[in-house]
Amino acid sequence: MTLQHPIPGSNTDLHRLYQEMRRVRSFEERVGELFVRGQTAGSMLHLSIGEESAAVGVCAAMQPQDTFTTHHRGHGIFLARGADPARMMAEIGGKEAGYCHGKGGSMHIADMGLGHLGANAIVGGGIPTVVGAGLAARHKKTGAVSVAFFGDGATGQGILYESMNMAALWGLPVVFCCINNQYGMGTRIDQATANTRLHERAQAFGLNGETVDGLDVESVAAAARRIVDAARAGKPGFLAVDCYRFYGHARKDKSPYRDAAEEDAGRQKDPVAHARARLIAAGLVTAADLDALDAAIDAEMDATIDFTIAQAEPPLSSMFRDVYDPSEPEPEPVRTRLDRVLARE
Amino acid sequence: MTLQHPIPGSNTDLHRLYQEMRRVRSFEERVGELFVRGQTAGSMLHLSIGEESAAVGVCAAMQPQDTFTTHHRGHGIFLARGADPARMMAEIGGKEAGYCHGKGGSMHIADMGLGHLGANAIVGGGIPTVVGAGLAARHKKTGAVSVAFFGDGATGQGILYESMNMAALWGLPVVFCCINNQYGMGTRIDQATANTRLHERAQAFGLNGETVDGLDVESVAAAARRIVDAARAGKPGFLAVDCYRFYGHARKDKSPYRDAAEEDAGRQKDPVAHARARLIAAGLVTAADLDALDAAIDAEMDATIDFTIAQAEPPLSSMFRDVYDPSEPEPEPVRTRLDRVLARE
Amino acid sequence: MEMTYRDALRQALADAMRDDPDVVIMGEEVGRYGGAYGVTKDLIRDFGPDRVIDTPISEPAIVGAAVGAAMTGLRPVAELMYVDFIGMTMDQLANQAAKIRYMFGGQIGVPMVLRTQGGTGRSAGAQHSQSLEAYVMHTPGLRLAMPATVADAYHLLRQALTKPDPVVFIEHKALYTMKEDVDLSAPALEWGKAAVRRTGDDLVIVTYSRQLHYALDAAKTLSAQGIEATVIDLRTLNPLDFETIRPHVERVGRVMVVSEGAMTCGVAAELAARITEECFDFLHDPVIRVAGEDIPISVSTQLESGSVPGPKLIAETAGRLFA
Amino acid sequence: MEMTYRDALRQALADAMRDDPDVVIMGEEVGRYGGAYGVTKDLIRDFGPDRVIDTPISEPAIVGAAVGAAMTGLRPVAELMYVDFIGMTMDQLANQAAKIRYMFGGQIGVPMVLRTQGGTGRSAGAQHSQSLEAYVMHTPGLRLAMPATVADAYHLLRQALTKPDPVVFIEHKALYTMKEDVDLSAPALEWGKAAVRRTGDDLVIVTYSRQLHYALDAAKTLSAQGIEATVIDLRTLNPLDFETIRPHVERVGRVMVVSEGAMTCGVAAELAARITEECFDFLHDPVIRVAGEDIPISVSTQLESGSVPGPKLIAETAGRLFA
Ligand SMILES: Cc1ncc(C[n+]2csc(CCOP(=O)(O)OP(=O)(O)O)c2C)c(N)n1
Ligand SMILES: Cc1ncc(C[n+]2csc(CCOP(=O)(O)OP(=O)(O)O)c2C)c(N)n1
Ligand SMILES: [Mg+2]
Ligand SMILES: [Mg+2]
Repeated sequence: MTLQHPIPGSNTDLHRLYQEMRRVRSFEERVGELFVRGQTAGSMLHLSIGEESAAVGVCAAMQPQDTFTTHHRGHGIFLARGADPARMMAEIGGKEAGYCHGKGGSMHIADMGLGHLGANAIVGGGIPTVVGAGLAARHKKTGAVSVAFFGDGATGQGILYESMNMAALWGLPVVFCCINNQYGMGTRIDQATANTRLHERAQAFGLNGETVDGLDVESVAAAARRIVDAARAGKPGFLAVDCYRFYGHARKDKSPYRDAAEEDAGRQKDPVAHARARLIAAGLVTAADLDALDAAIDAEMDATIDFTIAQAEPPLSSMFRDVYDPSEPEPEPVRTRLDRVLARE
Repeated sequence: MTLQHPIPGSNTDLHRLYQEMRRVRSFEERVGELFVRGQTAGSMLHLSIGEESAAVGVCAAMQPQDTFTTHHRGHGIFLARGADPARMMAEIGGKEAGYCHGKGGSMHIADMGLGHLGANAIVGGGIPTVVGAGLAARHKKTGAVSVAFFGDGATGQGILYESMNMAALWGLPVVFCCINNQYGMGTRIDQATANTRLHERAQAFGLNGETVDGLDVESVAAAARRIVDAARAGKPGFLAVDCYRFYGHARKDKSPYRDAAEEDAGRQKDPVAHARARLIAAGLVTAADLDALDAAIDAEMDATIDFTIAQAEPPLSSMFRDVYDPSEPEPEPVRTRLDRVLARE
Repeated sequence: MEMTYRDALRQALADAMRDDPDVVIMGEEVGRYGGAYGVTKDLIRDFGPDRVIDTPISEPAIVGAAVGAAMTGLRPVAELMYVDFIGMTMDQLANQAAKIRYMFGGQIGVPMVLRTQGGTGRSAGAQHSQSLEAYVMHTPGLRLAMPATVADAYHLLRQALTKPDPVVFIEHKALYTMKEDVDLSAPALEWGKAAVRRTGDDLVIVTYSRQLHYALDAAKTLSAQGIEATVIDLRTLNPLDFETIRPHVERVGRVMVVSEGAMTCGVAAELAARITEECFDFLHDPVIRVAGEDIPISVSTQLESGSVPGPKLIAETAGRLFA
Repeated sequence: MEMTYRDALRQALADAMRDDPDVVIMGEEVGRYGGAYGVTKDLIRDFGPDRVIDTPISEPAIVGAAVGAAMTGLRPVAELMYVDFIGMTMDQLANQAAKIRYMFGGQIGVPMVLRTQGGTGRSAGAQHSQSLEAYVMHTPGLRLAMPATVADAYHLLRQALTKPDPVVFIEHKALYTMKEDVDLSAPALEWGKAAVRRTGDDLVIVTYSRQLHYALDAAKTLSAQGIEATVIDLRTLNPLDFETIRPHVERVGRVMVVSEGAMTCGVAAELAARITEECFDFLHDPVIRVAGEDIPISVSTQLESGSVPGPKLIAETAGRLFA
């Protein structure tokens, strides 16, 4: 498994983290555009703009053998893990060339090669998966940690607590990473729970639990390393990354339930801009260097759109494929059944 | 709604609490006997011997308008709430004269008159019920608190955390009462969770949370009063009562997974014996007084067995009744359908 | 008056809430957001947050809390944003709501409505496009309504909100924007009665929800070919109104059942089995099942629409019965 | 060798664990307790707590963890103590396990087995006596095996543990103590093939699980009356082996399907619909459905046994077909 970081030139950790975050931002802007042009498959598209430090910071703490699941807002995580943005974009476009041959789309993207056990359209649906992956990793001594990424909204789902309890009981190499963008659709976290210090719940079940401010990707990476390393050593953990969902829940949602002042303040918490400013302030790079990097990234991401538009939809014949293993017969199409029934000798 | 305490003579609080606990103990001994004689309906019978202080202590803190649900081990709670032991015994015997006309049995006993919203054979199944009852109580301004009783094993169920979160978020008059008898079937609580201080979970969700030692029923009643009163005022709570399951999980289980030393120590934690000793030590009653009380209780409970054995099973004709409201047609029996199909003109 | 299916649902909720102070709505995004599909828009403004309750994302407890509320005097309308999430709630729905009256010997009922929506049409993928009514229809104790028209969206929901037993109410996501001219004050069809939406002598099509419209479309195509179909809209699947179906089947002798749900062990199977056993001697042909493929739904729009019946498949299949 | 159904299941688990180090068992009380019905007795002693994993009472996460384990190289056998608890797990089962291969474009399968048990017979009440196989059969992507015999208890479980896709394996609680003389080393019937347990020319009875034994009992009674039945045991409901059923139906022309599950929208409906549409011209009578009542199950033993088919109902109903 190779982690792809196609744009060379990382010279410091923060520089690399910036670059990764900038790629996520650029990708998300473009996928939103593709959606507006009606070129994505699926009526739902959830952008992770504003949450780049969670994706990049936590993935930076993971090792190649590690596995993970994501929620419905998982593009950034997968990219940070090294996904090919063209194949991602093609999947989101519902094209045969996509990671899942166009069957999954944005909310069901996966790639076993990179340890991506799947995005999920069920809030909380991918959380217990990592408990199983943790059991397997221990059983097979792979040294892998398995990380479940999910939103603050998923803290409403009981299966999170069942999963944390099991992980703690069995000392599994598992991490629960809550990307707290303050909202589940139109519901602010304090409208969904009486105690917003989410990590306290993990502690009550016997896990390591921390909350980190997502403004600073280096802090996120450092916290993630503590949590991930401890999990690898047998003490599972929970990490909440506080951030802000810059735009609507899905591409079309204009967030009428938030006021402008709140949104302005929220968007101040921009991990990409913050990293950029810090890089320049530290004198490691110039604004011009970063502009050039940004332009290269944008060009790479622009190309994914052209690629996707040029790709074909999956053929109708693929419809019955992969319901079961290829060694098994495909389900009988309704039309075939009807042909037989209507034929009657 | 009248709470029945048919044996008169309570002269102190502890005396009354003793009497109630002693009734539960006596009932449970007899229902176990009925089971052994093959006179109960249902292959499962779960006795609450050893847990009497939880049932009696918490019910003592409840008011007449309050409602509650119980788990599968709920005889003691219902009795402590004032149930008629004869109708209970008849229900457990699967008889028409029982609380649910013999359809529910031990694990599905209920009585709207006493606010018993139902026992449950699904571990955790009755927990969210109290959230709804809490909403209704607030909406209708009944002043009622709704209490969910469940075992330590139910702390494995995610729906508990979903329910506690809602209760805390909405400030509902709701109490979660965990009767921690240390075991879920053959699994000791520390084999089911890494952190056995269960009340910490409730606190992490923003509820009041306490653990109390079930040895002393007065402490249980006092803790319950704090938790229940606060819930009535809008701050929901969680109370764990530590006790020990004296016998097997179900009547036939001999608990081979526990050693004799552990069981001996566990059974030292006898809330009935403890209350008895305290009453006598305080000089309020003599052993002879209590012996007389015990004998009266045992006679009352003996009578429930004779009553139950003499009762009829529900008639076969009741089978289709109460699937839907009586104003609606009953489901068509398979035999009636077959009659029509086989008739064919 | 012209009105959308969505607006009719909202109107039904609003009218029920005005008439019965015990009606409360609870679910994810039903309040401030106005519902993922806009059905509950502005109800929180009109009835306040105590009656239009935004919940955390906790489907099992939402249904469970509705059960408790229904047992203690409220008439809750719990909302599942997608019927695809019913899997998390089947314990509360099937083991609690459906069985409480029976297990407790008739002491108490659970007069709640579980509103949700299903079906394909928005390329929402395998976990947001299913038609899972068969799970509900198979569960004794649960009533099941699936409105196909704007008038039924209104009336069935109003009626559901007077029923003594739990009603699962499944809307179709592709119908929300459908407009029809309706007079909501006109007398409603009785709860539990199927509607004969078209009468013809050659074929009976029994269906419900969005497939009604596909069947009516197909009936037009068939009519042009000289084949006249009777089209029956079940409206409620529990109760199932067999008495409306029977005379048409006996009269016509050829039947097709159409359901968007997966074919195997689905609603179409029940309808086919029931019609066959009740009317065997009147059937010229086996009851023809047209239903969803036994596969998950893709996001790809062409795979999505290919995996459920449409007007073309219905018309072609019917046509072949007469070839 | 004489052996119980329970022991055959245990043997299958033990043999599979010996042959495949990736097989692990996880569930409530499967280890120290040995399983609520004793199926996993002593396996923890023989294979250790890392392979026989006692879990907290967390059905959704048990199934979810099994999914994750199956995706990452283990072959988990998750246990649900009662099929009645499947309602809590339907999301992980139907939205995850069943759809992962498809949604992810064939990248990965979920080779897990979900062992559970169902049915009546222990007056365990409404929440511990159900036959819920229809939920599973209706869900594309899930295989479904329901052994009726001791040999099948062994072989179907062994085979399930080699399958690439998720298998729901439903035992019958009333069969655990059933003893049969079996030679487990004899070649097994192929996975997915139905077994013709008896052949006769007058009636075909299609059934599975415990109802097989009731059907065979009834067949004896009928034989004494001069009616000879063919009895087919489906063994697996997905795949469904229609090719074994077809020639018998075509030969005999009279069919009864028997299922313990609730009749409406249940397995009997699917079987009746399928047989009718495939073999319509060969049927003298409609396919007769004998199935569970559409009601919850009572604890009262007489109400319990009255609510599901038994040998008497099967024999009487069949007899009337020939009256
Ligand atoms: C089980 C389930 N319930 C509800 C939904 C609808 N839904 C999709 S995303 C979402 C909000 C999730 O919020 P959060 O977990 O914070 O993730 P975010 O969207 O903020 O990234 C909801 C309610 C769903 N997809 N699955
Ligand atoms: C959802 C569910 N899972 C499993 C069971 C089987 N079961 C019945 S009681 C029990 C143990 C419960 O332990 P606890 O909650 O501590 O209650 P206790 O029996 O100790 O009173 C189990 C696993 C069940 N009835 N329901
Ligand atoms: Mg969020
Ligand atoms: Mg316990």
